[in-house]
Amino acid sequence: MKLPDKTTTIEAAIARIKDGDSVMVGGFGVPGTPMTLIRALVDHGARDLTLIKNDANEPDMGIDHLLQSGQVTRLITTHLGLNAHAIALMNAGKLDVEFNAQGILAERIRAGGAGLGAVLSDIGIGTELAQGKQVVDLAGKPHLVETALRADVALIHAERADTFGNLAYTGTAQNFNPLMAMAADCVIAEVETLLPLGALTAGEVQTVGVFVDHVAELETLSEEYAVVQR
Amino acid sequence: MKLPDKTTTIEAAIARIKDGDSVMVGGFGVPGTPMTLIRALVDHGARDLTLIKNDANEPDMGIDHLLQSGQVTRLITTHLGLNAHAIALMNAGKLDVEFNAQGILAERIRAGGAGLGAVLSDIGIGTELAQGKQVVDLAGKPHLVETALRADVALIHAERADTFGNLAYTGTAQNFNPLMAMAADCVIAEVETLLPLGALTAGEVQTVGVFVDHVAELETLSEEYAVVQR
Amino acid sequence: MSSAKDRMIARAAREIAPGMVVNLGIGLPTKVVDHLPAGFPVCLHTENGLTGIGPTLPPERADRNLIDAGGAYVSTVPGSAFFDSATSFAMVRSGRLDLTMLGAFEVAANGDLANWKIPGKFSPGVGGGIELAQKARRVVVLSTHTDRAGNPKLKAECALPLTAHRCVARIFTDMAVIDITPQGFALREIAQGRTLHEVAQATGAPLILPDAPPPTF
Amino acid sequence: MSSAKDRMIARAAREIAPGMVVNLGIGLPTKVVDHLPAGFPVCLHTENGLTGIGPTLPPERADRNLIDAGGAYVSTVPGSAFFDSATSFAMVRSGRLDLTMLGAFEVAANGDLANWKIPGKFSPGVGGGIELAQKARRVVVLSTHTDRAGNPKLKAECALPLTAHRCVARIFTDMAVIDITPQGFALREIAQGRTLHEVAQATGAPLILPDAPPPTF
Repeated sequence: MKLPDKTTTIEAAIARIKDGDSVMVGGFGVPGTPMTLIRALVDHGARDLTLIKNDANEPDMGIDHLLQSGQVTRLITTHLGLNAHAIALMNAGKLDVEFNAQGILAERIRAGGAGLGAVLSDIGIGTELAQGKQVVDLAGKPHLVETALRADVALIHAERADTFGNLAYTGTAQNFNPLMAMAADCVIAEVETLLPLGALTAGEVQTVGVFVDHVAELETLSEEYAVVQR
Repeated sequence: MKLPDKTTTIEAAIARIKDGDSVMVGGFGVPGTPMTLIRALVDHGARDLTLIKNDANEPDMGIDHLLQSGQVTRLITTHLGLNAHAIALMNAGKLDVEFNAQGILAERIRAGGAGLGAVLSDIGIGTELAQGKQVVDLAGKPHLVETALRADVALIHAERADTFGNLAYTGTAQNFNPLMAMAADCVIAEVETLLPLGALTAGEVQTVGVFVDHVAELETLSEEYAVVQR
Repeated sequence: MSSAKDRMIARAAREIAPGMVVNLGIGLPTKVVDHLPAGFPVCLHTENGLTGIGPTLPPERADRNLIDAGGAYVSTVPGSAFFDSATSFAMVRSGRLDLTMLGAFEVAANGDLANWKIPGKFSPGVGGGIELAQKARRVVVLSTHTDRAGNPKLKAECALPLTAHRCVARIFTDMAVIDITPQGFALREIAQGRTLHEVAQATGAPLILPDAPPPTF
Repeated sequence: MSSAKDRMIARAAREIAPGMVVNLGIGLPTKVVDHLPAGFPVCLHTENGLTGIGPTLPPERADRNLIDAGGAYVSTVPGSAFFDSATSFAMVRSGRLDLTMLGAFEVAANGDLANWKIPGKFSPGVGGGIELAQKARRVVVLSTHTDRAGNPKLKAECALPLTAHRCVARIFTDMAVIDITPQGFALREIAQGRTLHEVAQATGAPLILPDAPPPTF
């Protein structure tokens, strides 16, 4: 037996995305944001997208390109504080934004990836974020039903991968990537280094290849991946 | 700043367990079962324990010692198939056994470790395992409320650790260990090799030391850890 | 000539398509792996935390920390990965398992499966069985056609506690390959040396027979 | 003499006891770390996936993959660990965070905190704030005593959307250290050069004053 090969190119992978798709995008700030897949999605041009991402990056970086190109209708996120452009679009009614508590967004995505229907949590009870949510009593205490989130596509950035799609991350670039890599029907990973089977040891794997559909090695790392000069 | 030191001895750690405690025990078969902590708990003698463990090991191995010594009142588990002694105790009414679907037990423990109240799942709907469980409708489909599980104490086996309690596992010895290591008020890890701070790299850590209260290095690995001769 | 059981296992191995992620249940199903061609592109999953299962090893070459869910000492292949039990069943429940092969006490004509409990006689717990049966994209059963007493395992309805409802797609037995269809059991292939009448007699519910003589295995 | 703000931060640093796991919010709280003694036994957590935060690095020495939740380029210490966002908030929600220090727009006399939204003016999203405020074992606030217009930030009730109810235990300002008690705000320490009257005037709810002159910082 031999593990199947899932390698492809950035363009071939992104070509699978359709108008109206929901797309999860890894990253928290620059680390872990799949900058090259995002650029390819801009070039691809699919519209009416729902993005699910922790933050909106900064102006002229990461998913801000998709916001600027008008491809995004809806954004499910936790914080837009570093992207005034995203906030302006939201305030102008041109971008529908759903805010989640950060750890709850993580759990909703993980629940989707784990084939669960929802998690029950007391986070945000009595705040704006509880509005409209189903409430379930557990041992007399109210809990919010935080429904599982899945997407049509997940765009993932990893440091290393093998040809089966086993992934390993570095530093704080994990963030939402391992969770989103479980939670989409089509999981696409861009990777800095693609290794032959066996070069990533069984103990090093952080996202199991079973969850990953397509792996594409990056030819270069653009300036967007670099340390931000502020 | 320096990360706090949590090293102790097996006996000092086990001395914290009291009569009536709930105790999670890692392991699936031999791999990952904290054989030495279990033996110390037999010597310690705490009674009326609720154990939470995937399986009951095999006769004269692992938690079977605690069953034989009469210290266990209740066992929350998934499968006893390899331990006829455990099944006999259950059938004789001397051991209260609660069976869970394996992945649901894993999620219930993880939910406890993640500070969630429950997960909603459709696993086991229409089977015996659904009996007595609260049902919640999600988009018209019934889901079972699988409540979070926490314990007073978790007994963990890891291959390597540092003095802060960061843990790394090997092979199929992870199983329930990383989950239980999140889900108890007092988490005790026995480790094959204790390393100084920094010897386990930040990327190698599989259970973050923040979850772990006490780490004890094993002086020897008893025969119970060895390959089972059948 | 090989036994009907061996040929059943070899036939079941052909159910595995290139690129699949597959979980083989304890017992007969684990033997299926011996019938896959060398270099066949497949990923074998075991629920205790390993993808990419390599050959089973004798005790003297075994790694004490590397077993499958049945307790057999297994090995890795290039590209194997280790993970915890939550991640393992996340794969199963979220639909990443293309196929599982399970044993059975009873299979009903509507695909209901009972394979974990015989009240009063055998109740070791369900382990990972419910999730595999309920959530793998395709569930097939490997089983002798009848129990040791000669009673049919394929029945109109299951009498034993269910593992999962309407989950089984196909059954490989030592007598036949049988599909679950909206109309009930349908014979697709027959073991060498068996007659259609024999198979129908050993089946505890109506068996739809093909118009033409079925392929043999 | 150092500024009252600097002394507030230095005073807040003494709130950190040996062995604690601590999350320092964006802004003033992150500066607390500079006032911890070398070798002090503490574990700093940042919600984007790092325990064991080391010194902040200038761009030329920064690792592009190593930031804190505020986007500052940080470093590791021996024993640091990296993890994903679900694990990070599992720590927070399950009570493994001994202390968090947060900024505030408003704090109410019952401990209610508002620090994420000013309707119509500022609504970038709550990020990890709700979970930190609701679930850290101890929540303290670091804030100027009044806003830029001189209005009190400590109030009888919060007017802004809440981050969490009854979560704040203590407030460090440039004027005083104030505890939330069942009876409301209670002054514990006062900044050098300030009078009790000044602090009470700048506080938007009754302030319980000590019988004896309070310690200064």
